[in-house]
Amino acid sequence: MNTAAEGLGVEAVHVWRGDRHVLKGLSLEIDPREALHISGRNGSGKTTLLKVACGLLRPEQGRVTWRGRPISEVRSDYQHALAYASHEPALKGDLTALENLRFMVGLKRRSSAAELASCLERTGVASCADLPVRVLSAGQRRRVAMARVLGMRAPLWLLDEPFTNLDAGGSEIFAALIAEHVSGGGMAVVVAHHELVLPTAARRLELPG
Amino acid sequence: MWTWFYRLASPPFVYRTAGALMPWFLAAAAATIGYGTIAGLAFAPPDYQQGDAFRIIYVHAPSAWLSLFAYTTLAVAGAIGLIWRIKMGHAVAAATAPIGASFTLSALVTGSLWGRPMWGTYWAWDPRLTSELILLFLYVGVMSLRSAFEDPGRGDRAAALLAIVGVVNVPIIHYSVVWWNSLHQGATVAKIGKPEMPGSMLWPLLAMFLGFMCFYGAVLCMRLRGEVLNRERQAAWVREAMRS
Amino acid sequence: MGGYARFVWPCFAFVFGVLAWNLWAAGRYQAEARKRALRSLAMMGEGQ
Amino acid sequence: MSAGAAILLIVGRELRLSFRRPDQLLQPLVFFLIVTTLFPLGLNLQLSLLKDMAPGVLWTAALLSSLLSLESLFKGDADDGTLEQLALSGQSLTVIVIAKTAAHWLLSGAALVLASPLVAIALGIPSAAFGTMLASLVLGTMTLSWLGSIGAALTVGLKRGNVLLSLIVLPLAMPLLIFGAGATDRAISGTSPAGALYFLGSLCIFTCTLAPFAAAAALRITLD
Repeated sequence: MNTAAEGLGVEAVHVWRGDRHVLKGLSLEIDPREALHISGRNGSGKTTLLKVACGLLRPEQGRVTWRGRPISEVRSDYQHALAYASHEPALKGDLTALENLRFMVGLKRRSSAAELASCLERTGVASCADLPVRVLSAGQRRRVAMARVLGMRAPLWLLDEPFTNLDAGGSEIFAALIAEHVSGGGMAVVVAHHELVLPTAARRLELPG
Repeated sequence: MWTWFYRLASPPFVYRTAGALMPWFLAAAAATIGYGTIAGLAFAPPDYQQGDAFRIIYVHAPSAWLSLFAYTTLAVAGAIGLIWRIKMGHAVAAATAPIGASFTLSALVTGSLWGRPMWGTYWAWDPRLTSELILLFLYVGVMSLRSAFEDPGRGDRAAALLAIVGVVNVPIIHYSVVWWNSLHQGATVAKIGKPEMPGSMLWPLLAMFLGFMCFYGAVLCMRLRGEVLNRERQAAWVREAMRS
Repeated sequence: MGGYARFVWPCFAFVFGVLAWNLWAAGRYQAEARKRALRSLAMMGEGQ
Repeated sequence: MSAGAAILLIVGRELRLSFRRPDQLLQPLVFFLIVTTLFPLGLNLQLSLLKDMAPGVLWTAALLSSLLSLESLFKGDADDGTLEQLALSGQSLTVIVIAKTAAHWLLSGAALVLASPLVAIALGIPSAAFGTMLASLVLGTMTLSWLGSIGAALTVGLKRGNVLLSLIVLPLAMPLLIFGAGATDRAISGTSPAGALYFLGSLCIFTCTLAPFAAAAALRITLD
């Protein structure tokens, strides 16, 4: 059992949702400078897999390791090392984009307003920095969520359908950001339906089901 | 040393054992409750104070005891299920809840019926009855929380946590009700305490306690088999079990 | 049986009613669980 | 980021969020006032008789209106997905629960305590008893927020969760009502309310030390 010494390891994970056996002994490994594109039909367990990987959902059998050690032992370090973008953009409608970022990133690391503003700029929503998120479109909210992932400076990215509601320009920006992150030594697990145009070679995992 | 503990956790073992024990529990319950009822009603002398009304104790005290015992079992089984992630713990907890609730209800009804000759009203907010009533609310809370979740596994874990929080609060609730009751009516209320009992009065009571416990064991075994099947429908051992 | 029989019999009747209900409900619960198990086994049987 | 700083950050966010929607702050308070006016109308007692009922009426209304606002403790964050982000923020769930419950108490419990003299006058409670009443309400609402955080965490994922929330929390809150109303009642009748207040204080400490861990465990159950 060579656990991924440097990155994320998911080992023989079984998960049941009520009577449905959603994940049947699934294993995967991610090392730095690697991107993994996970695809599969609806209900094949893509989101469940991500939730197990980031430690939100405890599998009935199997385990998840970070740098060789089970995440239950290194929970706080692991959480500081990951940025999870869930299916919903997970932003507070009544707060402005910048406030959302300052709050969520601030919980993990000290960051200046200028730095957060630059993250918004890189995802193309600098103009909405001071607007309450509820007035933004779904695509813009997706970009603010991506700015949060950037702001966290986490080596491991776990992105659930990051390209939904994005226009062509947005998809391009995101693909470039992921590529830049991975080539810079980071790791990315991306759940996406359609073809992922990633400059670097991305491993592919098709979930049965 | 731990083998017996892990054997307890294996569903087929629990299913078979529950099936085997049930008839014995039922037989023991029938015998002891039979003796207790006949002896309690016919042979035990009437109480010098309450006359024959005291005979209600033969069904009230065991019910009240069982309502509390079942809630404690509910919390302990839930804790085992939650902490060691043993599904059988949740199965036992789910099986115990309705039984305990039914005995809480019987303790309440017999208690208030007993109150009628003593206090002149069916409900005089006696501290024990009030605590019993709140215990019933706790049961209903745990049972409705368990069934409120689609995913049975999550319902079990949530109900187990509530049962643990509940069992910690039961003594607090009881003490505060007793304090509150003494505030208003003073301690002169004739207690439904167990008056000092000569042997002929006491033996039927002990028999009824034993009988109720055996009855609880029998019904728990029956419900537990149902709970185990519901949770293990996909397992292979169920195929053989169904054939028998 | 003294003057209070009016309360003793109803109590015993109620409690034995509760005992009977428990037995009946537990039996039905177990039978239903067996039915559900058999049905899902049959479904799983075709599935393989 | 240390736990203390994280708590301050989260409380700050909660306050900012609530002040962006002030109507949600006022609703439990108005409910509190309405419920206390129901009793005198229903009982049509003269003011003197009302005085004996006042502690129970005031406390029951406080309990119910605190319950009303408990449901939104985690629901808002769970619905828009931020609760998951909080759970992954590197801070333990217990710290997050402590911060959110403290913020909830500041926004609902404290406001209730400030409004209670108004209601006390309406119910004919003599001003001599105000001190005890306020003390009992502070301790009571705090304990209820901690107790309610467990119920809110257990029912966060459920659609019609708020009825179940009250069904779960109210039985556990009965000792609060007994000692809270008991303390005020004794203060009105001139006898010393110390006993009841001490017990209320110990209930408060007992709950606020254990409840966060139970609520964090409950969130872990309902979050996955």
